[in-house]
Amino acid sequence: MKQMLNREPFALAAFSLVILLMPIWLTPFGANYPDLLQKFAIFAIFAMGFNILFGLTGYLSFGHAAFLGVGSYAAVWSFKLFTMNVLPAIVFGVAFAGIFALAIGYVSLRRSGIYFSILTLAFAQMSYNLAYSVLTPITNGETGLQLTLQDPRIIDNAFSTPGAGLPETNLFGIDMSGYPGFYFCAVVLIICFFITRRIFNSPFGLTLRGVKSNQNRMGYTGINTRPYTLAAFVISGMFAGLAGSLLAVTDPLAGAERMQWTASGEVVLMTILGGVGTLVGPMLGAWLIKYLENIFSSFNENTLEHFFSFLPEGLQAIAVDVSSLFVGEGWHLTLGVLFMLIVIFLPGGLMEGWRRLLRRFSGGGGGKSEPAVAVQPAE
Amino acid sequence: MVANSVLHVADVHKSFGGLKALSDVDLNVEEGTTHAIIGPNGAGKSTLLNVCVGRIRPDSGHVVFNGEVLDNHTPFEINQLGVSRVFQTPEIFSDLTLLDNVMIPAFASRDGAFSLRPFSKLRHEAAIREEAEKTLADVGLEVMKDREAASLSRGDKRRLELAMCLIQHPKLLLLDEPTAGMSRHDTNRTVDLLKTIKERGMTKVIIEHDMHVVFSLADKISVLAQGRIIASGTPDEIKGNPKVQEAYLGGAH
Amino acid sequence: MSRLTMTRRGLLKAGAASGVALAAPLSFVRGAYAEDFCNMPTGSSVTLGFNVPQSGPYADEGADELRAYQLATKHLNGEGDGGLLNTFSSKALKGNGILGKKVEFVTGDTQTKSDAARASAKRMIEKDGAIMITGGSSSGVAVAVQGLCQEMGVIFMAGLTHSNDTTGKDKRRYGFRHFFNAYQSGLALGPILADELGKDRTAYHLTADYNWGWTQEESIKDATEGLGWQTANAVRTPLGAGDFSQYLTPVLNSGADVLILNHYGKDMVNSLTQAVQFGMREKQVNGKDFQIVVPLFSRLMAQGAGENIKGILGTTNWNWSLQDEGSKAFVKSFGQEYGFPPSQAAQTCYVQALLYADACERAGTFYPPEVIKALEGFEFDGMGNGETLYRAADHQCFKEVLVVKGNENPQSQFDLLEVVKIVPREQVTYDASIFGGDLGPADAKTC
Amino acid sequence: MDAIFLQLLNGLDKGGAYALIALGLTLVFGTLGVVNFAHGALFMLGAFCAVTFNKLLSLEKVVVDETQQTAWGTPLEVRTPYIESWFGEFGSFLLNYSVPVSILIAIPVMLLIGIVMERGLIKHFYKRPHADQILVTFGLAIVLQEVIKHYFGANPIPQAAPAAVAGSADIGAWLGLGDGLVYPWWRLVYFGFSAFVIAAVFAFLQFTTYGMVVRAGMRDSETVGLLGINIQKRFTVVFGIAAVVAGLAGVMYTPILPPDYHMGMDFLVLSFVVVVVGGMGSLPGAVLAGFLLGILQSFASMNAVMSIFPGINQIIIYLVAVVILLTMPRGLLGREGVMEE
Repeated sequence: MKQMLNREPFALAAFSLVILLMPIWLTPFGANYPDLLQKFAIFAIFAMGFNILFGLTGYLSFGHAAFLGVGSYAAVWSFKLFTMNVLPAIVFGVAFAGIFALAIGYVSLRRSGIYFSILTLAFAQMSYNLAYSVLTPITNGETGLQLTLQDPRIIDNAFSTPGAGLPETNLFGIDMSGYPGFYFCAVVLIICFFITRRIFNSPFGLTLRGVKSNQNRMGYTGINTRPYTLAAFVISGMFAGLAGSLLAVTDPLAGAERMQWTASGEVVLMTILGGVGTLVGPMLGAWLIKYLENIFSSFNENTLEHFFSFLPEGLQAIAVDVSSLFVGEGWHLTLGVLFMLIVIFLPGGLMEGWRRLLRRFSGGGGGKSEPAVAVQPAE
Repeated sequence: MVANSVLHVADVHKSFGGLKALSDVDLNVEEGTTHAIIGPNGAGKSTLLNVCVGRIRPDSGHVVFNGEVLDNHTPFEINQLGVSRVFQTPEIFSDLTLLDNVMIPAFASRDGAFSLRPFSKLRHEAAIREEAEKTLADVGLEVMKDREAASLSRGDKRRLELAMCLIQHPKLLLLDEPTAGMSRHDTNRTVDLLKTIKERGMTKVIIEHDMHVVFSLADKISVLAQGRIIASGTPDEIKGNPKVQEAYLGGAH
Repeated sequence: MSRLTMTRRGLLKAGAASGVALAAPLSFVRGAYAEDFCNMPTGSSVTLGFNVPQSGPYADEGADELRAYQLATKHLNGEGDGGLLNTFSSKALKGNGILGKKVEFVTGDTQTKSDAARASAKRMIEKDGAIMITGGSSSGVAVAVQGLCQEMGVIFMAGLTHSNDTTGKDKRRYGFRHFFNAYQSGLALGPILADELGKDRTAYHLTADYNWGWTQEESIKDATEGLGWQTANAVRTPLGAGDFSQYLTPVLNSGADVLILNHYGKDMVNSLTQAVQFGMREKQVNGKDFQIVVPLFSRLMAQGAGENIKGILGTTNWNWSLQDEGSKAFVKSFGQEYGFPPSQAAQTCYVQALLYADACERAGTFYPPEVIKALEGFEFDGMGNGETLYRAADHQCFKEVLVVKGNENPQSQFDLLEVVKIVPREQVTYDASIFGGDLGPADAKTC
Repeated sequence: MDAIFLQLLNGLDKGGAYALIALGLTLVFGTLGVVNFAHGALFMLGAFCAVTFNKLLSLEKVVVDETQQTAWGTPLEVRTPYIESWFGEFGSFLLNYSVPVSILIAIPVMLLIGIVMERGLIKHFYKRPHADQILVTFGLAIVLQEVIKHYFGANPIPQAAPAAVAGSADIGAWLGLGDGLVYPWWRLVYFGFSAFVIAAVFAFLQFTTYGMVVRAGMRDSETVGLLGINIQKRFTVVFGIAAVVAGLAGVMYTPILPPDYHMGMDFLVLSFVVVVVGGMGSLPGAVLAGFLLGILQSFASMNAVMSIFPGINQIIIYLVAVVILLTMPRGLLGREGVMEE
């Protein structure tokens, strides 16, 4: 039975179904609107790519947001200079992020452990600080890089005259805002999932896991770890660039905050929260954090009063008072409490919780069995 | 230098701070032989192996493997030339399964120090998996192939490490106390295994305290004391050497 | 085996559902074309989106903005004492909601980050059906959200944003700013500086190293150099530097006798506190008393600098101590609701909400192009800033600007600023063309 | 010349703050092997010890005067601090010296917070992966931050230095360096204070068995067990000391930087950079790196430097970190094998 579930087409079909049906199954959670769905898909790509580096090789990059930012800037520049078609933008985003990752990775990977983390952090913070200030001609600083009516857009303008307003990003005529934008991101996410799964289940992926497990042994086993880790770094940097360019595709603006350390820290937290080294864990972590950020922050007292309206008046007031600490301006508190609860009770993240559930339902016999999509076959 | 020498350690010096770990060490390991290095604790045996695999650079002197001078080689390059090593404390991939532990070195031998094929499928590597299972069977661990390596006993970890080396079919296998911490039964099995390998013609250097193991395996023995080789010869020559008895055997046994 | 069958059955079900899922959003999109415009209110209520910083350094300012919006909602719906509705020169609002529809609101957290602010605004537009977005506490956020609102065809009534760009090079047809800007600060402050400090002064600028800081530095420099002042130096400081000592010590021996802090928020609190510690208020240079100027003052933020703001000159959009009827009514209404006086951010946000509602009433529709027309060139009074014009050319409000000074003898913890002069509107009016930019089209959009 | 001298003072002052924060972080890092993302929050809690003490001292007696009204229509409230009505002169003296006096309160409070944190939470994470430690301490930092925000708001809260040291010292006159060379008294006090605390921590570790535990623990935590010392207890105390040092840094920094709930996060990244540049597992390294980065940051902000390299002041810390980590594999004074995995 496990063999059956492990089959690639099955995993891929199940995953695609879950992703494409998000507008339906997220309805009861109040998360079925295009922007959040897009964010779910995009940050899942970001976290999944980050996990290729952190989950497989154990190298903890604390500056991955820099590649996200570079991807966004490159994509917006592609919209400004060439065309509103999203494909060139994505190609530019991924390529620039890849080059950037190659340069930073080449230098940073000369150190390991915390020294590596701080090197990546330093490069990302330098990028952020410069993008916010002296690089304003390229990045438009605090305001963020936006489209303007004066942009050259040479390819588009060669074929048609620009309209009065700002043009929209498109895929050969299909506007990339709203639901089409989500489905586009979702398809990209499914492709990324496929790629990630292949990497996880390849000798290359196994070698990376060897690096995480015992880097010393790798040397005496005849493996040059540096190009392997660099390859993982660049691949995950390109995932980040892809996520960044998708952010620009669904909403053509690129701000410097995307490169700040808090953004790098966020993807680290997403990955750990979901489950380091698992295939879908980082995606779940990304969804949880984005959900809290967008939905919990939107509750105000009116919403709460409405929510608790089934209670008698006195109780309702108490319930509203207590819960208002955790929503609206207090959504960060929920985030913090949740981080602690999960790491205390579910070491190994959300995926660990899933595994425990599964074990309980299969009567404890399942042992180490994992859900279909998360399997890293040990064959 | 002897004609059929696989490993030649030539005049190697190494000191740490003021302490001379190796001085004037000269050693020839001939093809197809098992060469044991014995000596009291702190004699510099492990340092000698570390020099051979590129973990430590000698202060002076050279290590020559199959005619190639290893002065500026990194450990992975030396391994790619055909040198594998079992460590005193097992160096394995503790959070991977036994099968994975053995497959990684197999890929390293087949694909070289680096190969970027992130999309090839592990599932399609039937030949390598088969060989890995066979090698695990050789060391008697095949029933546990899907277990995590961290869960093994110390003796089993050593055997796993041995399997990781064997699957690479090294030209030269360096063994640092391969039976330490094993039960008598396991020790005998390991000795038998090493004998089988010997029949295949693999050259080995072995550091060992257990004289039973040494004398049942070695073709040649070198005795290291205080960083110097004080005697070299066949097991019988060494047994009869008074200098050795004084420095080592006499004191220890 | 049972699990497998279950999975298979689930799969079939899910398969059927997926067809529905793929179709649903499309039909949703198609349905949208039936509407006239994005989020046209169809029921008995209309939803406004209040997008304010609830976390991060401006959270307190955001909380005050939210209070003001809630008060505005009450007054629009005819509850409470009516606040500024009673003094507002336009009498279109009747206290029965907007166009007879009850006003409801949704809230969101901008986190003072462009991305988060846009995500929050999108949520209100896409999910909650907000017909107007308002609020915010920084220019970066205002410009980012304004751009979004232009694309989505939803009107944006900016909160606190002081950069020239908001109604300059980044102006948008759908964006409106009631708050004043850096250029107006310069125009208002210049003559007062000349009066109070003399014409023979040398200024040293410390400027937050990003767009807003630069526009303010430029505006103030232009104004002061026009008076005959010298500029000794203008130094850029990183945002959130915390300790400014390394930028302050060079001021002491630069020959400058005025320090101009183009900082806002925490940067302003820190640099001012530290400048005073370096003895700059007691210092004598060129035979004159050394002076510190903070061109953009906010009472809420000034609390963080404590005693250090005493006697420091700056400008502000509004202060609760004003004695016109509108201000008095608003302070009373707000104070009775919450127990303390409102901040300038609260006043701007309250007024913005009312102005939008009033424009809808006057236009007789929520259709954005008509509402925009109603707001463009609108002249009004009685909102606490004297006679005010919403200029059509750049959607900037032109009204009185307050030059203030840190109060030497505060009567209460809220009594931090003392109004030095109310600079009349004519003096802070400028030509819209100097900042360029393009408003873009007013076409309604579906969403 | 004067300018350079003043920048050196600025650098020492900054360096003192950096070193103090990094010192506690590296103690926990090196000895207990815990990546503590809540360390910045401890710094912030220290600062809020001072705020709370000051608030308590300035609690006011409120008399409602019905005859007068405020502008917003409520009766005027006349407020007088209790402390002055009760203790008179001494009361105002205490209020004036609230920042330095709150050190006395911050020490036990921070020690208690540190011990509770270690016993209640951190202790269970010694053997867990660094990733888990990051998540749990980051979560804790957010919770602490939000609690402070709930009670004190998001705005900075000013804390005045005692009047006696509020002004500037005429350093030029002391040293015969000419006029105009002044420096705030409080900053000199802060520098002296940080030097004193650093010295005290080093002395404590030098002359007690804790020092042995720390030094051994930084090399190899297993050998400490062989020393036959109750390590659990010592670890708790080490964590407590780290919390106290961070807290004291926070208390004394309040007159320079009006504290707000977010100040810990603002310093968090910087303190990690300082610790790592100093080298993992080295206390002197952290102190050295703190001063080095502080001084370089000050010099990089000089107009002469910025005119040659625009924007250098934005990135100097990170640039120095990169250069040092690339030329010295383990930072300035780091030991082999600590946190290199």
